[in-house]
Amino acid sequence: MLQEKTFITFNRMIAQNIYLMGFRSKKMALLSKPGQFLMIHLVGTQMDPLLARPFSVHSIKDNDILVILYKTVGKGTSLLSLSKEGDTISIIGPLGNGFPLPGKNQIPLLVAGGMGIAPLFFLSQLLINIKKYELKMFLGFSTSQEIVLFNELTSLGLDLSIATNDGSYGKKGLVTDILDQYLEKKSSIKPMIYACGPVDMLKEVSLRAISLNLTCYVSLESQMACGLGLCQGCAIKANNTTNKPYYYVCQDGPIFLAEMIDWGSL
Amino acid sequence: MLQEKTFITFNRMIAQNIYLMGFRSKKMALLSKPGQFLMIHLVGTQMDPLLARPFSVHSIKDNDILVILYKTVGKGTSLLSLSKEGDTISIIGPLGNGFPLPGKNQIPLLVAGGMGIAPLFFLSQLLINIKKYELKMFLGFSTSQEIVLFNELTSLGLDLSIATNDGSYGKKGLVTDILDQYLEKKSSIKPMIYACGPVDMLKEVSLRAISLNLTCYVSLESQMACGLGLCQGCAIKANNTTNKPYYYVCQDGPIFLAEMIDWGSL
Amino acid sequence: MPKTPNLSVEIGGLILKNPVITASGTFGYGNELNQLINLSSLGAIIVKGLSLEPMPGNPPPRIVETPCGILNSIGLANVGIKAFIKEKLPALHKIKTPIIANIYGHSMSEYAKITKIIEDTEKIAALEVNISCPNVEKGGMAFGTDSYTAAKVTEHVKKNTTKPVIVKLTPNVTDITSIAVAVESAGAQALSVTNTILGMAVDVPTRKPKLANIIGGLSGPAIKPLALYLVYKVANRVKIPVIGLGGIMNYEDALEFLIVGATAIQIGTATFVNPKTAIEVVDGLHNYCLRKKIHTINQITGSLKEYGESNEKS
Amino acid sequence: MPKTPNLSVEIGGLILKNPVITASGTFGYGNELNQLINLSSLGAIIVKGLSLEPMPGNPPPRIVETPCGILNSIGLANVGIKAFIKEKLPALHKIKTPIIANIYGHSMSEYAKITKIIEDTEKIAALEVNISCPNVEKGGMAFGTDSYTAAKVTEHVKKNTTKPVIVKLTPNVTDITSIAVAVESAGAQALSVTNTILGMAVDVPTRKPKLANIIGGLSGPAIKPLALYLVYKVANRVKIPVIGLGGIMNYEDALEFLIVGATAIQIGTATFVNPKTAIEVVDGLHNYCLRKKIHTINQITGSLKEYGESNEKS
Ligand SMILES: Cc1cc2nc3c(=O)[nH]c(=O)nc-3n(C[C@H](O)[C@H](O)[C@H](O)COP(=O)(O)OP(=O)(O)OC[C@H]3O[C@@H](n4cnc5c(N)ncnc54)[C@H](O)[C@@H]3O)c2cc1C
Ligand SMILES: Cc1cc2nc3c(=O)[nH]c(=O)nc-3n(C[C@H](O)[C@H](O)[C@H](O)COP(=O)(O)OP(=O)(O)OC[C@H]3O[C@@H](n4cnc5c(N)ncnc54)[C@H](O)[C@@H]3O)c2cc1C
Ligand SMILES: Cc1cc2nc3c(=O)[nH]c(=O)nc-3n(C[C@H](O)[C@H](O)[C@H](O)COP(=O)(O)O)c2cc1C
Ligand SMILES: Cc1cc2nc3c(=O)[nH]c(=O)nc-3n(C[C@H](O)[C@H](O)[C@H](O)COP(=O)(O)O)c2cc1C
Ligand code: FES
Ligand code: FES
Repeated sequence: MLQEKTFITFNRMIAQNIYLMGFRSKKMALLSKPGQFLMIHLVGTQMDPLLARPFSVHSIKDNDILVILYKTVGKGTSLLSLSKEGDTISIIGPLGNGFPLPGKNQIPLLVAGGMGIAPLFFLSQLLINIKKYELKMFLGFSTSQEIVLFNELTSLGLDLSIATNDGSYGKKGLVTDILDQYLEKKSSIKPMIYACGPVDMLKEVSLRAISLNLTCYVSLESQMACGLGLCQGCAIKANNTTNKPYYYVCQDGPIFLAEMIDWGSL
Repeated sequence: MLQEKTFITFNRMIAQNIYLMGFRSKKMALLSKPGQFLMIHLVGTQMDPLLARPFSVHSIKDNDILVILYKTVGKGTSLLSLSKEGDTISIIGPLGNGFPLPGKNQIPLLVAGGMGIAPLFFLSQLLINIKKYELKMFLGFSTSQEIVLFNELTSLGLDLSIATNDGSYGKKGLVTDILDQYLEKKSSIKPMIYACGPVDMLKEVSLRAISLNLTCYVSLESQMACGLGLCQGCAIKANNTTNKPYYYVCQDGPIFLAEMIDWGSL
Repeated sequence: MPKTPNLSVEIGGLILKNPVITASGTFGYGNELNQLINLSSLGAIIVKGLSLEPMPGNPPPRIVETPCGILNSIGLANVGIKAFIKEKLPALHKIKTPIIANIYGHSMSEYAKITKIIEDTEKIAALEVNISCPNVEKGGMAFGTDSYTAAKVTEHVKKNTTKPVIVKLTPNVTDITSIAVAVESAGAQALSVTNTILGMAVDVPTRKPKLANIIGGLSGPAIKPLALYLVYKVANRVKIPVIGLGGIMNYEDALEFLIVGATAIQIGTATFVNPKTAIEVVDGLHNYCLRKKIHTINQITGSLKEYGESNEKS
Repeated sequence: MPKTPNLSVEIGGLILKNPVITASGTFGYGNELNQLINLSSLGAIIVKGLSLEPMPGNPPPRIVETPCGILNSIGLANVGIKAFIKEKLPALHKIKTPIIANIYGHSMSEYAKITKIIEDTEKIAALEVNISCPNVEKGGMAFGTDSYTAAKVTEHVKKNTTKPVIVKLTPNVTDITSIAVAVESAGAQALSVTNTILGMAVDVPTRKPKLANIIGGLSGPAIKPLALYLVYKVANRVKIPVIGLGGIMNYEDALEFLIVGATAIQIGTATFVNPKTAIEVVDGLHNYCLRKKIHTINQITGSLKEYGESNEKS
C-alpha cells in the first residue's frame, strides 16, 4: 500500500461519459494486480466532494502508468473528467485482494457488464500473457454506444460475445442470456468465472455458478469512506454459512467467491 | 441589478498574486459606475467555497467587457485565479452606490493603497474622459513588485506619486506620508479625496480629511454573504452623530463619506 | 397532454401556490430582489425577523464562511415592526404572494404586542414565531429550548391573532419532538424546522473569534443532514404541517425534505449563493412532478420508503 | 538556534508526546496504516469502539457523503474486547504510542465488565468511554444525553480501573456543560468533545434513506463550527482537560480547537480523506510553534482573545 501525489498523463473520453485516465507511478504499477483498486483524490483545498473515490486498476501502460476506466455518474467522477494532463492527483493503492489466478486445469471465462470491463481488462491481459489461454469474454452493455475497448480486447486475442439491452449490437438481451446459452451448449466444460458489473448481474451470474457448481469470482462494490479498513463502512453481508456476519469490501474483497456472499441481501 | 452567466475572456497574472480578469456582459458594462461592485461565483456544483465573492469593477473594455483586478488571498480568489478563457462564471451586478462625481469647483485627488487601485482606476478613467482634470493620484504599495498598472495610469495622463513601505520604489513610507506632504505644501488647495485601500489607511486618510474639512469618499469592505441587502451581514458602525446604528456596505455603500463612519470601531 | 401538476399546499388555512418559501433573514424585507426575480412566483415570502422596537444587531464581523456553510451573528438587526409596516410593506402590496412576518420578542408580552400589531395589518398573511434565534442575549433561543416556555410563547401569540401561526424550532436541543408536541398543543398551526445550529470559528493568526459576537448560527448545506433528520422526526410526531429548511440548495434537496414529511420548504442561505434559487426550486418541482406524473405535490410529502422496500412504484 | 518546541500534553496522568490523537472508528484497530505512516509519531491511538461481545454492526449502506461531511451508521461493528486483545493488540506492541480503548456497553454492568478486562491489559494506556454513539439502539447515545446516567456510567468505569478515564460526549443535547460537569464530578479525568451529530439523507430517485439504518452520525468539516463551539463551552466550564474533535482537516483547524481551550485534539474523518492527516498535523503544529517561538504547546490552549483586543502579542 502506497500513497502518492502524482501527475495525470492523459484523460480522454472514449465513449459517452466514459473516460480513460493514466497517471505515472512506477512503484504502484509494479505492485498492482488485476482486481485491486485505487483510492483517488483530486488534490486541492476544496472539501466538496470530501472523500476519495475507488477505481479498479484497468491496465498498466509502459510499466509505469496506471490506467483507470471510469464513467461519470456524480460529482466526483464529473470533476475527475475535467482534469487534464499535468494536473496533480493523489492516489492510494494498490488496495484489496485482487483476482486469484486459475489453477492448472481451470478454464477461465470473463463476464463483464458495462463498466465491469474496467478490472477484467487488466485480468485478461495477464491471463493471456502468462498462460496463453483461449480466453472467452462475455460482455453486456445497455446500448452499442457504450461498447468500449472492442478493438483492444480483440487485438489481445480474446473471443468476445456481446449482448446489448436494446439489441443495437450483438445479441439483444442481458449478458447472462449469452452466458446461459454458452453454458447449456458446452455443459461438458466446467469453466471458472470472473465477473464484474452491476450488482444485479453479479447476482445472476453467481446464482448460476453456484447451482452449476462452478468456481466464480466476482468483483463487488460498496460505499467506501476510506478503502483502507479504517471505517467499517464497506460492509457486505456474508453468506450465513460462514461465521463472519459481514465482509469488508476494501479488505476482504473486492474479489469474492460467489458463495461467500448473501445475495439475498443485495 | 442583473444576474448573468457569462464567459471569461481573459484572466492573467500581472504581478505576484495579482490578476486581471475580464468577462463579457454588455448590459452590465453599460450599467456599471466607478465604485460599484460585482458578486462573482464560479459556476459548478461544488459547495466549497459556498458564497460568491465581491469585487469592484476595475474598468470596462470595448464597451462590453467588465474587468476586475484581484489579489489571491484565500480559497475563492485562488480558485478564481485558476480559471481560464472560456470558463463560465456567474456574476451579479452592478451593486452598491458608486462614487459621487466631483462638483463643479471640486478638485479630485485619488488615494489608493495596494488593491485599492481596483475601483479607482475606473474612476480615474471616467474623471479624465469627462472632465479633463489634471488628475493627481497617490499610490501606496508594500513593495515595488506589487506596483501594478503603472503604465496604464501614466498613459491615462495621471500625475502619480508613489510610496512603498520598504522604499523599493518612490518614497519610503506610507501613502498617507506623501499625501500629508502634499496637503501641507498646497494648503491653499482644498481637494476632494477619493480613497480605497486597507482599512487602516482609509482611517488615516479619513481622519486627515475630517480635520482639514475636506470632502472625502472612501470605498469600504466588509464580510458579505449576499451583496444584495438580504443578510444584514455587511454592517459597519455609523458615526454616532447619525441615527442609524450601522450602515450596510452593500446597500448604503461601498462608498461612504469619511464622516459617516465610526472609525474608532474599525 | 400531461396535466399541469398542482403544487399548492395549505399551511394553517393559508393556501400557497407552491411549497417554496423564502426563509427569514435571508430575503431582506421582501422586495430587495424585485429586479432579479418575479416575486409573485414564490409560494410565500418570510421577511427578516421583526421585533417590537428596532434592533441594531451585533457588531461586525457578523458573517463568516465555514465548510459548506456560513456562520452568522446578525443579532436580529431590524427596523422594528412599525417601521416595517410603514416603510417596507407598501413595496410588497402589488406582489401576489403571501407575506409572512417572522417575529421575535424579548418577553412573552412583547410577542403578544407584535402579534396585535400584525393582526391589524391586512397584507401580512401569517406569523412565523422565532423562538430559536441563537444570536440574541435575552429570550431568543432560550424560549425554544424548553417545552414549557415554547408553549407559553405560542399561547401568547395565538391569543392575539386569527392569522395562521407557525412556530420555528431550534435544533439545539436534546429532544425536538417534545418541544414540537408542546407547541402543537399550544395551538401552533405549523412548525418550521429548523433554525441555525450553534457554532463558532477562530482566526488563527490573531487568535480571535471570527465573529465579534464569538458565537453564531450555522446554516447552509453543511447542516442539511441534521435538518432533514429533525424534520423526519417532527413530522412523524405531530399532525400539523412541518415546513422543512436547512441547507436546501436545489429542487432535489427540497424533494428530500418533502419525502421525509415536510409539507413545504424554505430556502435560506442558498439565496445568497444564487438569488434565483427559490424560483429554480419552484420550476424544478414543477418539472419533476410532470416527469413523474405526480398530480399534486402533497403526494410526495411523507413518502419515504423503507430501505429494503422495492422501488418499482417510483 | 531555535529550541525544539515541547508538544507534549498530559491527559489524566498520561503523557502524550504530542496532542494529536486518532479518533475512534476512523483508525480501525490501530495497525491498518502501518505501511503508510509511522504510528509511533502519533500522540495516541484510539481504536474502534469495543463492546463486551462482538457486534455485527448495521446493514449496509453504512456510509454516505454529504456536503463537506459524511454520515455513518456503522453501528459499532467490532470484534469484541476479547478478540481485540488477542488478535489485534499484539500488532501494536512494538508501537511507541499509547493505545486508548474506546468502549461501549449496552448496560452499566457491561461498561464495568469491559473496564475490568482492560484493567488487566497492560498495553492499553487509557479508556475513552463512548456514551454518545448515535448508531446503536440500546444505550449508546441515551447514556450521554442525561447528566445522571452519564455520571453513573462514568462511576461504573472509574470504580474498575486505575487507568485514565476519558468520557466522550454527544453534541445532540440542549446543554452539554451540565453533562460535562456531571461526568467530571463522577471522576472523569478528561472529556472528548464531540461525537457525531444526528443526521439523515434521502435518495430521491428511490425515495429511500441513503443509509439502511435511516439515521446516522454526521462528521467531517461540516460540523467543525459546532464542535469548536462545544469545546469552547465545555473547556470554560470544567477543570479537566478537554480533547477537541470534529472536522479537523489540518493543523490550522487543530490550532482553532487548542485556542478555544482543548488540551489535545483528535483526527477522525480527515484520515479517510488523507491517511497522513494526523502526521501532517503533528508536523504542522511543530512548525507553527517554531515559527511563533512558542516553547510549549500548552501555551496555546485557551488563548482565545476578545474580539476587540489588540493582537500585538501574537
Ligand atoms: C472497489 C471499487 C472499484 C470501482 N471501480 C470502478 C471503475 O473502475 N470504474 C468506475 O467507473 N467506477 C468504479 N467504481 C465505482 C466508483 O467508485 C463510483 O462510480 C464513484 O465513486 C462515484 O463517485 P461520484 O462522486 O461521481 O458519484 P456520487 O455523486 O458519489 O454518486 C453518484 C451515484 O453513484 C453511486 N455511488 C457512489 N459511490 C459508489 C460506489 N463506491 N459504489 C457504487 N455506487 C456508488 C451513488 O449512490 C449515486 O447514486 C468502483 C467502486 C468500488 C467500490
Ligand atoms: C465591495 C467590495 C469590493 C471588493 N473589491 C475587490 C477588488 O476589486 N479586488 C480584490 O482583490 N478584492 C476585492 N475585495 C475583497 C475580496 O472580496 C476578498 O479578497 C475575497 O472575498 C477573498 O476571498 P477568498 O475566498 O480568496 O478569501 P477567504 O478564504 O474568504 O479569506 C481570506 C482572507 O481574506 C479576508 N476576507 C475575505 N473576504 C473579505 C472581504 N469581503 N473583505 C475583506 N476581507 C475579506 C478573510 O478574513 C481572510 O483573512 C472587495 C471586497 C468588497 C466587500
Ligand atoms: C444571515 C441570516 C439571518 C437570519 N435571520 C433570521 C431571523 O431573523 N429569523 C429567523 O427565524 N431565522 C433567521 N435565520 C435562519 C434562517 O431563516 C434559516 O432557518 C437557517 O438559515 C437554515 O436554513 P438555510 O440553511 O437554508 O439557510 C437567519 C439565517 C441567516 C443565514
Ligand atoms: C465511520 C465512523 C465510525 C465511528 N465510530 C466510532 C466509535 O466506534 N466510537 C466513538 O466513540 N466514535 C466513533 N466515531 C466518531 C468519531 O470518533 C468522531 O467523534 C467524529 O467522527 C467527529 O470527528 P471528525 O469530524 O474528525 O470525524 C466514528 C466516526 C465515523 C466517521
Ligand atoms: S471502506 Fe473503510 S473499511 Fe472499507
Ligand atoms: S452583504 Fe448581505 S446585506 Fe450586505
